[in-house]
Amino acid sequence: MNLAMNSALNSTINSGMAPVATPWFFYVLAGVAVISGVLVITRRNAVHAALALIVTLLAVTGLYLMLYAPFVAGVQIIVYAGGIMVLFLFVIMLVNIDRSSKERRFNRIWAVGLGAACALLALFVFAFTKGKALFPDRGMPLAEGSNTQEIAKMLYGEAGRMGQYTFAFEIASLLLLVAILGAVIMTKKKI
Amino acid sequence: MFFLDHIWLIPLFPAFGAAMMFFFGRRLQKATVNAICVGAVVVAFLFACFTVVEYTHFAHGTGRPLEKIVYTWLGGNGHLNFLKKDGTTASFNADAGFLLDPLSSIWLLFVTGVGMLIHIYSVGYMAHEGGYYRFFGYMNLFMFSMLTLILANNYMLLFVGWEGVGLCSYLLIGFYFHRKSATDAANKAFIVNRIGDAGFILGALTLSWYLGSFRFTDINALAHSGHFAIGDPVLTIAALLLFVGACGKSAQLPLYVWLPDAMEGPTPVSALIHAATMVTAGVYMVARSNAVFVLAPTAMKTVAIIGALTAVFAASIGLVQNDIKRVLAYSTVSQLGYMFLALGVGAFAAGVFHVFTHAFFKALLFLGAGSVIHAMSGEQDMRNMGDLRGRIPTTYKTMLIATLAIAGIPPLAGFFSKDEILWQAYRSAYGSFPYLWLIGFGTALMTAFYMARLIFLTFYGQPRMSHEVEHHIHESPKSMTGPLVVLAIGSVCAGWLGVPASLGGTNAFGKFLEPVFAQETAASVAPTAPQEPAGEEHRGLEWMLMVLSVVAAVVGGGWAYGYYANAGKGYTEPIAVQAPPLYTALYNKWFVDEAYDYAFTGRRKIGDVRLGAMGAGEASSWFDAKIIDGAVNDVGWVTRAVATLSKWWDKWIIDGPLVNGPAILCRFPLSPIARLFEWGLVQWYALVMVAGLLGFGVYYVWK
Amino acid sequence: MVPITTLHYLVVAAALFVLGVIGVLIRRNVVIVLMSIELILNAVNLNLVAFSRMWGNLHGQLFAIFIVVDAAAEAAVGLGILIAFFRNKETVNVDEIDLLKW
Amino acid sequence: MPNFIMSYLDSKEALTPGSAGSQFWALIYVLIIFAGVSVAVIAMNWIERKLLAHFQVRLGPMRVGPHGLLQPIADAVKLMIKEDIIPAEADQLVFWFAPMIGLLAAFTVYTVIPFGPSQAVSDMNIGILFMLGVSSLGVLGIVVAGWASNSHYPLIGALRSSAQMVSYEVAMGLAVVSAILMTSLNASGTGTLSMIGIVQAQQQQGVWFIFKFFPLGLIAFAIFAIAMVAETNRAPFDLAEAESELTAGYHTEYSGLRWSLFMLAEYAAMIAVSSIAVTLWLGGWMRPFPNLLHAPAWDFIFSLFPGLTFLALAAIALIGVARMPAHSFFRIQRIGLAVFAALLGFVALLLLVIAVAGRSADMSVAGRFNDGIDHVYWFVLKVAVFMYLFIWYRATWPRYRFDQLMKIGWKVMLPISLGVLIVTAIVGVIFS
Repeated sequence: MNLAMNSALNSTINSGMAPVATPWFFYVLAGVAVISGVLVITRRNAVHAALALIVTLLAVTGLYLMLYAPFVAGVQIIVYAGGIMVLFLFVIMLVNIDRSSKERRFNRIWAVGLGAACALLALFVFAFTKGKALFPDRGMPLAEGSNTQEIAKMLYGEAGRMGQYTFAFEIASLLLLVAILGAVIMTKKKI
Repeated sequence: MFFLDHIWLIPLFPAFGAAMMFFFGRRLQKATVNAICVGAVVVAFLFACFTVVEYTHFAHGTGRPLEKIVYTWLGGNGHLNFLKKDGTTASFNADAGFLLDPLSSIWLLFVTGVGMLIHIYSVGYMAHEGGYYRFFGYMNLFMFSMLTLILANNYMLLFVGWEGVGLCSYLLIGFYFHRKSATDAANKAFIVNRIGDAGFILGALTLSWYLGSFRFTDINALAHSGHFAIGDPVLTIAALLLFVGACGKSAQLPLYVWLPDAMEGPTPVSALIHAATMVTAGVYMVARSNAVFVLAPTAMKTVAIIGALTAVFAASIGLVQNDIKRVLAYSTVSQLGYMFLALGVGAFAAGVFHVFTHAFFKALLFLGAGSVIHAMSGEQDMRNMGDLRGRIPTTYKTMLIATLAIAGIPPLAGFFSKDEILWQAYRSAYGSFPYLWLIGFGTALMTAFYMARLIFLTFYGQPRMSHEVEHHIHESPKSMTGPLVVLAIGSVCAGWLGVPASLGGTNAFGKFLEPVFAQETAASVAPTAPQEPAGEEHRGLEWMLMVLSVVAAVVGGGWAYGYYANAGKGYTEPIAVQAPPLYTALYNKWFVDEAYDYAFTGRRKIGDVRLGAMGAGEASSWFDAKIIDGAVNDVGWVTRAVATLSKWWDKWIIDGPLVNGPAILCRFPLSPIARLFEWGLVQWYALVMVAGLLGFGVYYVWK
Repeated sequence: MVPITTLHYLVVAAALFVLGVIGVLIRRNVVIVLMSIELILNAVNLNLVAFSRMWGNLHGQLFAIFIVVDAAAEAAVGLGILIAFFRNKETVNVDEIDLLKW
Repeated sequence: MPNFIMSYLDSKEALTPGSAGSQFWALIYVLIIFAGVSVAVIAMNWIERKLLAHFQVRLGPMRVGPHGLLQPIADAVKLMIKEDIIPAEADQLVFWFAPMIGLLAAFTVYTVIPFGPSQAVSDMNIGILFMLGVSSLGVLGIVVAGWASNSHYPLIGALRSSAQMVSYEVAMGLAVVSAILMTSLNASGTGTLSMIGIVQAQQQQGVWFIFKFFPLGLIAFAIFAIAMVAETNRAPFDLAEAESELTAGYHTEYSGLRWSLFMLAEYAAMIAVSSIAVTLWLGGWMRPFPNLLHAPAWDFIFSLFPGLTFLALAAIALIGVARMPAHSFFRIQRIGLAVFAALLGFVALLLLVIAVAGRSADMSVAGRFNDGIDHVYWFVLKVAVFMYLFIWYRATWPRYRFDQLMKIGWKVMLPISLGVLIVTAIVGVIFS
């Protein structure tokens, strides 16, 4: 991508209509996300881990907003922060937490697991450094104001035409139905 | 064309009423039940009237049928085909379709009309009974089924209505289900009808398999097309099977036994279902299939003979019965026999005409009988009645009219229809059957006798009832006498529609029906092309027969007058005096029920041996216990012996070197390797996955 | 200050992904293992949305939405299994769930 | 005056500061809204106590200030100087910030509430989604508070209340979706999630969505109106705080300022959900009959309403002064109430002056100010009706049992709202 186009894009994005998206925001959000991510996997208390995960999710939501994906951000807040995490907190409170908070945090193979994860990290680092040139400096412009409408058109189609993802959407609804039934059947003592 | 276009609404009105009763009936007031159920039938009647008026306008006297197909409710959509006789395939399809032609318009009119009157009558009659909404729900369901039956455009839909009326008949006969006799009668009716229904469905399927369609119009067209010779064996079989169905529904000779017992139901039911409408369904179906029957002379003959025999047989039983409704029931069977006689000799229009007139006076007789029973506080035995004519005058007068009508006194309705049948039997388009005429004539005589006996025992003579009952005698309410009067008018006038040419009439009724039945006479390529039977040259003969039958009616009535007009408390039956064995046979209905019990149901034994279905069950039970089970036990013993051997083999050979050997092999050299991958910690599996991920990543990055 | 490029987001996503993988691999508490899976899914979502921005179309965002749906279903079923399991075995530790039957 | 202040005021289009990119004015708006909501919550406290008292035929607070007008201030002071107790076994950190979560969630919602076409902090294109999402975060605060207290009553209360909120959120969301469906009944066929867009859609279609496809809109609104009571844990769905069963529910262990934060969050959430209802179904900032009575004269008459309202309030206060007993003991109170009446009268005068000055429909500053006051006035008036309803419910209805509550939520409200959604979709397709 050439530089002139980049600067043109830059000016349109920063011409006042765009949200306040400075690099500082990114660093703060990314830092919060990563640090609370670390807390998720290290906290002994599961409730603390869940709260840390919520913070991560909210930080990632902020990153979505910076990426001109407001609808995904909204879905993330509603589904993840408002739904899934409440479910997690519920379950944590239902299962016996006193015992597990006094036990070992990590399993027997923690060293091997950590090693494998570090190898994965090394692989990522290597891949990014090697392939840095592949990524353009700046993304293409995305219309933020009509984001929801565009997504709706791709999901449901428009003017009598089926959308590209309509079928996938229906399948997803079926998946959710199955998941609901499965969860209910597994959790209920007596059906 | 509104009414014709919406003809499918007619059955739906009563269906709506029935559905309302089904879902909400328990909570509704009687007035609401009346408004819904009676209202539904009244609306159906009005709708039917307008429809028929529109139809006559539509058909312009050509009688071309109006077919209205709403949707296909039973069909293979082209996947379920059958091979027709001409080699082409036809699709198995049954529509929810409606057919209106002169034949069904007549049925439509009198079914809704008489049904409406009987509904109104029931309001008074059932006023003090429990299960009020249930009764009206069943009645409306019956109306729905009956209307489906007569408006159907194919055999399958007709069968739906056919079964529906059977079900309603069952429900209504067993309406007083706390009485054992009522439930028994209901079961009897249902089971006997099943036999007929089996015949019907087999006949309908045979017909459609052979002709390739269920639709009446298609079948008629094919039958008229000349492809089929007269006496075609398949058509004969189909026609006979259909007639078996008609026998069941219309109470013909072998299968009539349910109808007298059906009098256990409430009287309006007897009037509506078991006299006026449902039992004529068989007549309707045979008339509807006339094109097929014409091609099967053997079947026609069978119909005629069965009809005639039924007529005289039932009439003879009716001579001595004491239960007022039972007399009427046998009378109904007898009159149905007349109708089949007419159909069998090819006088379809005459048969239909008799159905039409019979609906009026038989409904009237039953409703009158109901009124009498109402007045007598539930007493049905004529031996305990007498001298009621002054106390319930309206009932008396209307019943007298009906009696005259059924006995065949001119110019009342029965005279015209019955004499038409007798004349046709004597000299029809399809041949002359003097013996059948003779039987019919004898039946006419008996009819006059037993109807007059009924009237004299009930309304004349000395009062023979107890004092309490006598004290309570009162005329029925307006809602009951009103329909009686209307039906009486009908009984007087209905016959005038079909005054035969020989009496200077125009036989409008026959003319109206002519398109339905005349087509086949023109199309059938019979060498003996039928002529107009009532030609000028036969007029004298016809008049003579008429006079004869009137004389027979008068003589029969006169005899009854002589014996019963002054019957006191200890009156005697003339037949019992003169021929006691005959009286016993007649009184016990020729022992037909007992014979059936011996032969079919197995309820009675000969010695220790049961016959019939129960007998077969006992025999097969014995066979099962002794032969089959014995064989099973023997096989079991053999199996156990084999198992003992097999156990030894399993324990020492299979388990030893063959099973434990490989296990030992696995445990020592192989398991440590396998454990590297699967040792029970889920996260280890995840680690293996991550390792795979790493492998892929490395491969793609370094590629 | 360096402008934020797609690579920045990818790095954050990679970090979250690795953290999630660590959580899945070494934590004993099943609830936290499930949370770590959510972390992984979020990392993937972040990647998808970043690429969506990079290519200027919305397919990535749609994939992200579908993944969120799947995550919801997964969490519901996973936690359902967990509760059923806890009711029978009185434990939520992964390394105690090592029998094929009980 | 710095340029960045005036540029927003001078812009010809009516944009929210967020949409116009004016960070300064966005901050101003945030501050105004924060202060306004806080004052409203304090006022609600007094109004609720007075109203409940009158429902029960008693007087309510009468001592602190005339007719107890200063009672909320006294309460606030008391709560602030009370000892802040943290139970020894509690999870200190979580206990400490649990109230913040609730408060944050309740107040973040206000960024997208449209008090007028430009009287909102920002016009997000996912506005209603954002609102539902953020308000659903409030449940986290409750769960966490109950858990962190490490006590039985709070834990049970928290579980109950979060189960209740999660359950009713489903029906609520579906009801909202059926209103959003209605926004798409225009020529282009695209709806909107923006709060301002939803009100504008009602303006374009010329009908409040509560009356759209009668009675579909009404049913959806009723579902929402019930669900929002359950969402805010108010009577008759307040069994998470049922004092007869659970002492005080999830905030049993809280006291002082931290407890008052929960109260603040609850009342702020009440106002927020009422605002959603007003925005989605009751035409938001629009005055009654904007299409029917649209002549400039009518505009002027309706713009007098804010001033007249305050005038009426001042009159009521003056009557209160006159009805005070003539005893010297009441002198201070009489004077205080008279001053209050004068204050109200002054505000009324100010509003009337603005209404008269801004009656021409041009884009002068006075005109826009007048418009803004109008919009905010009607919006607040509608919300106030809901607030009154909340209190009325509390005074009137007995509390549900928990299984009944769940049964209503899942077996009654959810199917009805689904049905309404489906029927609305079908009807919408047929009529568009």
